Amino acid sequence: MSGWRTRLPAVTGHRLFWPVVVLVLLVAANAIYRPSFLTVEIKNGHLYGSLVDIVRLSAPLILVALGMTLVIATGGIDLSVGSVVAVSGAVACLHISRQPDQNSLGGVLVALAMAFGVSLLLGLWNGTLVAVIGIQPIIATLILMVAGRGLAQLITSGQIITINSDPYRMIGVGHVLTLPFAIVLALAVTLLVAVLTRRTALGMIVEAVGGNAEASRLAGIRARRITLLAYVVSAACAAVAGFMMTANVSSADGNAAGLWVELDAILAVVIGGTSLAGGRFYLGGTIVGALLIQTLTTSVYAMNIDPQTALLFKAMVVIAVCLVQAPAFRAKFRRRRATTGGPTAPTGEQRKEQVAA
Amino acid sequence: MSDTNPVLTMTAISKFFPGVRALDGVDLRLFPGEVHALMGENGAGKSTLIKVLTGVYGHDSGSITLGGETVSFSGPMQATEAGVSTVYQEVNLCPNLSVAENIFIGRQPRRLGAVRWRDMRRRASAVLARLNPDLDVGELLGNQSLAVQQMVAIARAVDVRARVLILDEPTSSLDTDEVKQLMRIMRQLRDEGIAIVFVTHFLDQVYEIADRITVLRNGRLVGEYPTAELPQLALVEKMIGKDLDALERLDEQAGRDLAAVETGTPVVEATGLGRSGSVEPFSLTIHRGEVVGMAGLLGSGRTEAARLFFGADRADHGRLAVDGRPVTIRGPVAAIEHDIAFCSENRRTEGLVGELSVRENIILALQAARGWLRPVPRRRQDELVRRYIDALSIRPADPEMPVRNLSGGNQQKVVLARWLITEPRLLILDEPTRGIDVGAKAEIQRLVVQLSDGGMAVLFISAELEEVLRLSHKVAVMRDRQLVTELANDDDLDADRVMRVIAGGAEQKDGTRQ
Amino acid sequence: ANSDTGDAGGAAGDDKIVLGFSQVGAESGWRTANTTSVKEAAAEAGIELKFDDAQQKQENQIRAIRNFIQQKVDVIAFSPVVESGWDTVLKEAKDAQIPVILTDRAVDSADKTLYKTFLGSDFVKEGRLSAEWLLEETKSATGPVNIVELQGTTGSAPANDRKKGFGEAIAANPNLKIIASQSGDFTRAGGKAVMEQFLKANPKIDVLFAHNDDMGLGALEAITAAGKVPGKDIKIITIDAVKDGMQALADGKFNFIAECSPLLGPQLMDLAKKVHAGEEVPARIETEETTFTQQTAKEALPNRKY
Amino acid sequence: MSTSQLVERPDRTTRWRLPRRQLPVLVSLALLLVMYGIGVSQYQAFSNIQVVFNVFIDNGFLLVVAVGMTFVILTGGIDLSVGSVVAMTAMVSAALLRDGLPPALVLLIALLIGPTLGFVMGCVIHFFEIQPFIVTLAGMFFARGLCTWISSSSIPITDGFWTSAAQERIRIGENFLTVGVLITVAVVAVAAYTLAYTRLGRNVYAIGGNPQSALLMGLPVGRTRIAVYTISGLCSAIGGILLSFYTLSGAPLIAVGMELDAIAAVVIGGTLLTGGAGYVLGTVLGVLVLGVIQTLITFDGTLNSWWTKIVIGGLLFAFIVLQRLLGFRKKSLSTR
Ligand SMILES: Nc1ncnc2c1ncn2[C@@H]1O[C@H](COP(=O)(O)OP(=O)(O)OP(=O)(O)O)[C@@H](O)[C@H]1O
Ligand SMILES: Nc1ncnc2c1ncn2[C@@H]1O[C@H](COP(=O)(O)OP(=O)(O)OP(=O)(O)O)[C@@H](O)[C@H]1O
Ligand SMILES: [Mg+2]
Ligand SMILES: [Mg+2]
Repeated sequence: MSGWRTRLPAVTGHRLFWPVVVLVLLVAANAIYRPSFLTVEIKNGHLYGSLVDIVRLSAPLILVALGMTLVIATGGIDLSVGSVVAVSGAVACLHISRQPDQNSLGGVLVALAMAFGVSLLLGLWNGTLVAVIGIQPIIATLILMVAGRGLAQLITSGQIITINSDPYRMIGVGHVLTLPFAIVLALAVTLLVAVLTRRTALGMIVEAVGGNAEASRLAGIRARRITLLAYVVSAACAAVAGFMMTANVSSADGNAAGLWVELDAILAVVIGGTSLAGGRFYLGGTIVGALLIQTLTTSVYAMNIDPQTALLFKAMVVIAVCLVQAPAFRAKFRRRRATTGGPTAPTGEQRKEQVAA
Repeated sequence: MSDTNPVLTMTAISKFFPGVRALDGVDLRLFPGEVHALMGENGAGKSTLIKVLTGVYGHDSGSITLGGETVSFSGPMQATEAGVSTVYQEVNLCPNLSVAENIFIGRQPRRLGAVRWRDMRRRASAVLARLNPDLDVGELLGNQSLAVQQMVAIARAVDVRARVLILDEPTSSLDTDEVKQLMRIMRQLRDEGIAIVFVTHFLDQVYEIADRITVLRNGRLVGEYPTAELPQLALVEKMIGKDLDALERLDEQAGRDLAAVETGTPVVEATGLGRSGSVEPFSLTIHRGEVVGMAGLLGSGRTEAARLFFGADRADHGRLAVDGRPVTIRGPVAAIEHDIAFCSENRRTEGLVGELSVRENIILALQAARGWLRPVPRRRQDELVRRYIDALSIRPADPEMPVRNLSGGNQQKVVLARWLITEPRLLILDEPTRGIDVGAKAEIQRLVVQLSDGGMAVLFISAELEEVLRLSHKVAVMRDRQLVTELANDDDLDADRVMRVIAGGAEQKDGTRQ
Repeated sequence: ANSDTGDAGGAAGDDKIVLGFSQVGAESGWRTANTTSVKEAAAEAGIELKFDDAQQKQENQIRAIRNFIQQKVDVIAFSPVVESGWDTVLKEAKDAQIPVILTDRAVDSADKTLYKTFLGSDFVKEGRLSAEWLLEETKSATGPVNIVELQGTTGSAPANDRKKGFGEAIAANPNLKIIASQSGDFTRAGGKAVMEQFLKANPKIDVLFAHNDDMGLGALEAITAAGKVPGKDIKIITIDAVKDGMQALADGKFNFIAECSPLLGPQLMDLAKKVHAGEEVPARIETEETTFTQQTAKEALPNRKY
Repeated sequence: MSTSQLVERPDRTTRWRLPRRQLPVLVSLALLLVMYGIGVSQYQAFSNIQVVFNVFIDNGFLLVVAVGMTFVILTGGIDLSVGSVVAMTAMVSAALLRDGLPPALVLLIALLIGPTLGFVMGCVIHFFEIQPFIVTLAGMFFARGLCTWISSSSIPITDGFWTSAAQERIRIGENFLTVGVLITVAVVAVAAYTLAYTRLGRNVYAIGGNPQSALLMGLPVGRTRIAVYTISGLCSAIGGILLSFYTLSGAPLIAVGMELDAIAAVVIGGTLLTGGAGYVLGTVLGVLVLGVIQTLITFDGTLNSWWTKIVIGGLLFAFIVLQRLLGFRKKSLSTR
């Protein structure tokens, strides 16, 4: 009983409590609209259902947002991820489409390696502009956001390259052990990033750089190198997302692939509790954020919301998530509740103190 | 004095931060026309009390009356409007604005709603002239030294002519002359009937100017005393809650034996080291177990010289040898590889990562040196951190507390701890005792002695000459960004002589060693 | 030839005709084919082409037209991003005596003298043709026929018009009902994601009407993944007839495509020469277009150019 | 225990210093002139004054929006909603005019919606301490959603006042300007004055320099912060009106991505994204740079779609790197 009392605020006070609540509410709304929304069945030996779709479709967004989290943690931002998605997909598909046998695993692997390499170069480019030349991240990556899409279209000659390669399709729509491969891949990358940052000191070092770059430099951290690395990782994640997105439809569309994904990714990161000012980052939060955004998009389709008002719906949910998540909002809410009885919790002032610190 | 009504009373103020009871039933009375010193160790709650007063923080219980009316400010803006003018501990100004604007922002002279820039600059010059005569008020504040910034903050607060003026450690970066000017102005304001709250760790200054003293300890009120009735020793005992043997013992240690340490190859040897536009080429050797003090005026280039040793700025002249072997130090990473550590004077911008915890801040340099692939094992982290939290008595002793929530002095200790755990061979300390209470200051001084006895070489920079003289084996004197001389700290070296050298007296030639 | 020296409305034949062409962008394969067609035709016809890409922004397009006027090109042609808002700049062109030809999309100016002619497809008609085929197919159907619709980008002219044409035409048969309609943004990924949810929400879908081939192709994957047979269980009607779409039609996965041909180049060059020479041209010229069924697609496929 | 600190302070006038503050703006100006020069030397028609006028005519609304954005960025914030608010304003005007409301009333309503939305966003940002990026992103969705909700196709404007404002040409010799340009110039002038000569303007800089300090200095941080988002909303609304003059219609998909153009213009003009440093004049230059790049590409007339993008990216890159190398030799003071 007393355990309950003490644990409850710990749960509701958790950073991810409200995003998760909104996520659950969204799913519940869908379920009420159409009960079969929750059904998950095995069809042809694969998991099949709307929930599975949501997770599968959010896989690329999760990837992009993971990279974005690291970039944002260093105090930067990466607007070019959408273009990198397009370029990596275009390179891979172009190479595959030129193979005599598109189903050859070797050819696909070469294509993936090539596309991955190109993306790393793009990441390196961003990183160099930001960390070495010292251009403000938003502008530095805006350059590639514009030019990169041109590059993608140059690669595809403005056409949609359609391929017919089973190994490549696997990345987007394949299954392992009944699970969609995209989910498995996203999970693997997430684990990799989590291990790389949290099992080593990388995470703390990134947070230090984002929190105070000069102090980190004077503490012996190669701050520039870390910043550069973040952009490279971001591009790498975007590259894999690019494979997924193009494999999902077995075609590379230089114009549409990954369009506006940067906004969604940033949104996911921020919903997850990472501040755009840099510093502390939360990978788990980012994933919840990405799931939330994809659920939102899928809800529009699933509840057949009129496309004319879909954006209004999205705006409402985003505002709701942010409001309910904001400590200041909750503090106001709580204070009102506190005056009508119940013990006063001396929290909620945290934000104000940070301002004064 | 006490027959008039207090202009300000704070009664039974309590303030809780998550996990910390910063204030617990504290009272403060302030009468018009007095200077009231607020004293206490680092983390005693002085700054918090002030922030509660001006509405930066809300308080959990207690009440505040100003001029007889109960008030509760929602923020500094209201407090200012009600006549409470404040200089906060960490200089809080806008580095991107000019000096003049920093003084006048929010109350610029205007005509028809338009800011009159020329008028503002003229008046700013006039205000500043009382504190510091030669300063271009059109300059960006960010280009100015901490001392200048502190003076600007004071000028801003003083110019308002409020009913209550609060100065939270205004003198930590000022030199004697500037302190004198400030004291003069404080007296003048006091005579005009303004009530002044004065926080400082310099006891002399308290006894020079304060009429009454309120002492806090651990967030609790110890008492309120007229200055005349509280001898200095008693004050310190009230502040730290124990007697002062430790401090006394250190005093005896003045003057240290240079000959004893100056043997073998120096740990670090700079030959003609310099950086154009910042420090003239200079030569300096530091041996194992030696403490080299650096004296000089504010802005004389001590910090900049120290930064060259560490590669914080890159030297463009001269050579540096470690253990007799020439090395190139391109940046802090290289310096750390050669076991050099640097504690910056500016803890907020160059020292701490405010968001990270005390633990993370302490292990940061060690971790950086090991590379990110080899994290310091958690158990070892905890052990190291615990050891130094105890050794430096960092309060609160919670390693997971974000470092930005620590009081100023405790933050300084965290930076120090960061470098101590890397076990450097040369430790550069730039103003390590700034903003630190008496007890902690003595701890740090003792630590320096202890470390050097253990074989560490130390470059010690401080604005307090006594401190420099007490700790160093030799004193390097800087003037106008030149190292003018080195003085062996023997029996006939005293503060007066050093000051004459600094002032450019005749000592310069014959005083040089050898 | 130097465009700067050619004077406005000058006699034809003394120099190469300079044509300023402002394209919407390169947002689809269709658009790229259109661009290629214009470029090739210009080279063939000996017309100097000043090409500008507006990146889907009307602002850019207006700017481009202004700059064409500054450069004193002989003829201006453009595919307007949106229908409205062209009067001001077209007046400027008119004042500078530069004839204007619209391609692909119309403008809604009340003043029809601002441009010489409009060359392009009729989106409403495309929607209607699609519906007419469906009406024919479902003539004998007794029960209700459930249709789902994949719209183009919300607010875009092709999406609005195709929806309108289709919707109006199917009203003829009360059995035909659009049970869900959602925007798939003209992309394959969009089409697939929307179709996945359509399939889960509606157990019985008989017909899919997609505003372009790409969305149809995306939806195809979703249908297959749901274990249904495209073209049989669910009939698919699309618009455009790009190569991949035609292939799907020939393979029996699609059932009907209303063509929307991007190959406007030769016709455009023809017109440019005519208006430059001062000849009268009809105010509306429709692109030569057709429709395809599975059968005709098989025949046409080998010689499709795009 | 005594503290005898040191007397006297050395003469600091010898220190080497540069007028760093205006330098980025000057460098931008120089580079802009160079770019213009290249245009003139390459294309004969480029030297017409009308080309310069056209840059203003064609970018007026962007300039007004970017000026509003300058306020926001100077406080260290960001406003992603501007493009959508521009579209929404144009859309609402067109819809109301179509419904037969008198133009003056329409103008009033249209000019109120933007600032109101800005005000609300500012309040949310300030009182609930939510990051501006998110709040204004939601605002962006909201305003855009409203556009498509009003009408999914474009609405032409036929009102007499609007058409005359749109098509009125103010002759200057051979060349002409539009009413929109005059409004733009007025907005720029008012904004520059506000930032330089009013307390509000100076508070904007202070907050950008260090919000905590500004708070402790007793400045009205909240009020100012709300004000800048309101101002940005107002500028977007004016931009929307200008755009409706420019296109004589309201279209739901217009001005997509304009926020990025506006941010780019502000930053190219030398304003720090972290806030606290920058000028309206810089923003003007930034918009002109973008305009001249576009004009150069149109004049060239040989680039296809993707090369257009690549060349825009390349020119941006060249400009920013040059500006960076010439403008800030030292890392400019960071105020994080
Ligand atoms: N924002 C905050 N959150 C949590 N704890 C805080 C915060 N601010 C201060 N504290 C804690 O409150 C206590 C009092 O701090 P305060 O800054 O008032 O000390 P101080 O007397 O001014 O010390 P110093 O002389 O070092 O400046 C300290 O233990 C500090 O860690
Ligand atoms: N003439 C000057 N004009 C502007 N700023 C100056 C000038 N002289 C010094 N400063 C500033 O003062 C700072 C401190 O000076 P410096 O590091 O040379 O001296 P210091 O002896 O360490 O003084 P302090 O005790 O203030 O740290 C420098 O970093 C520099 O920014
Ligand atoms: Mg304090
Ligand atoms: Mg110093």
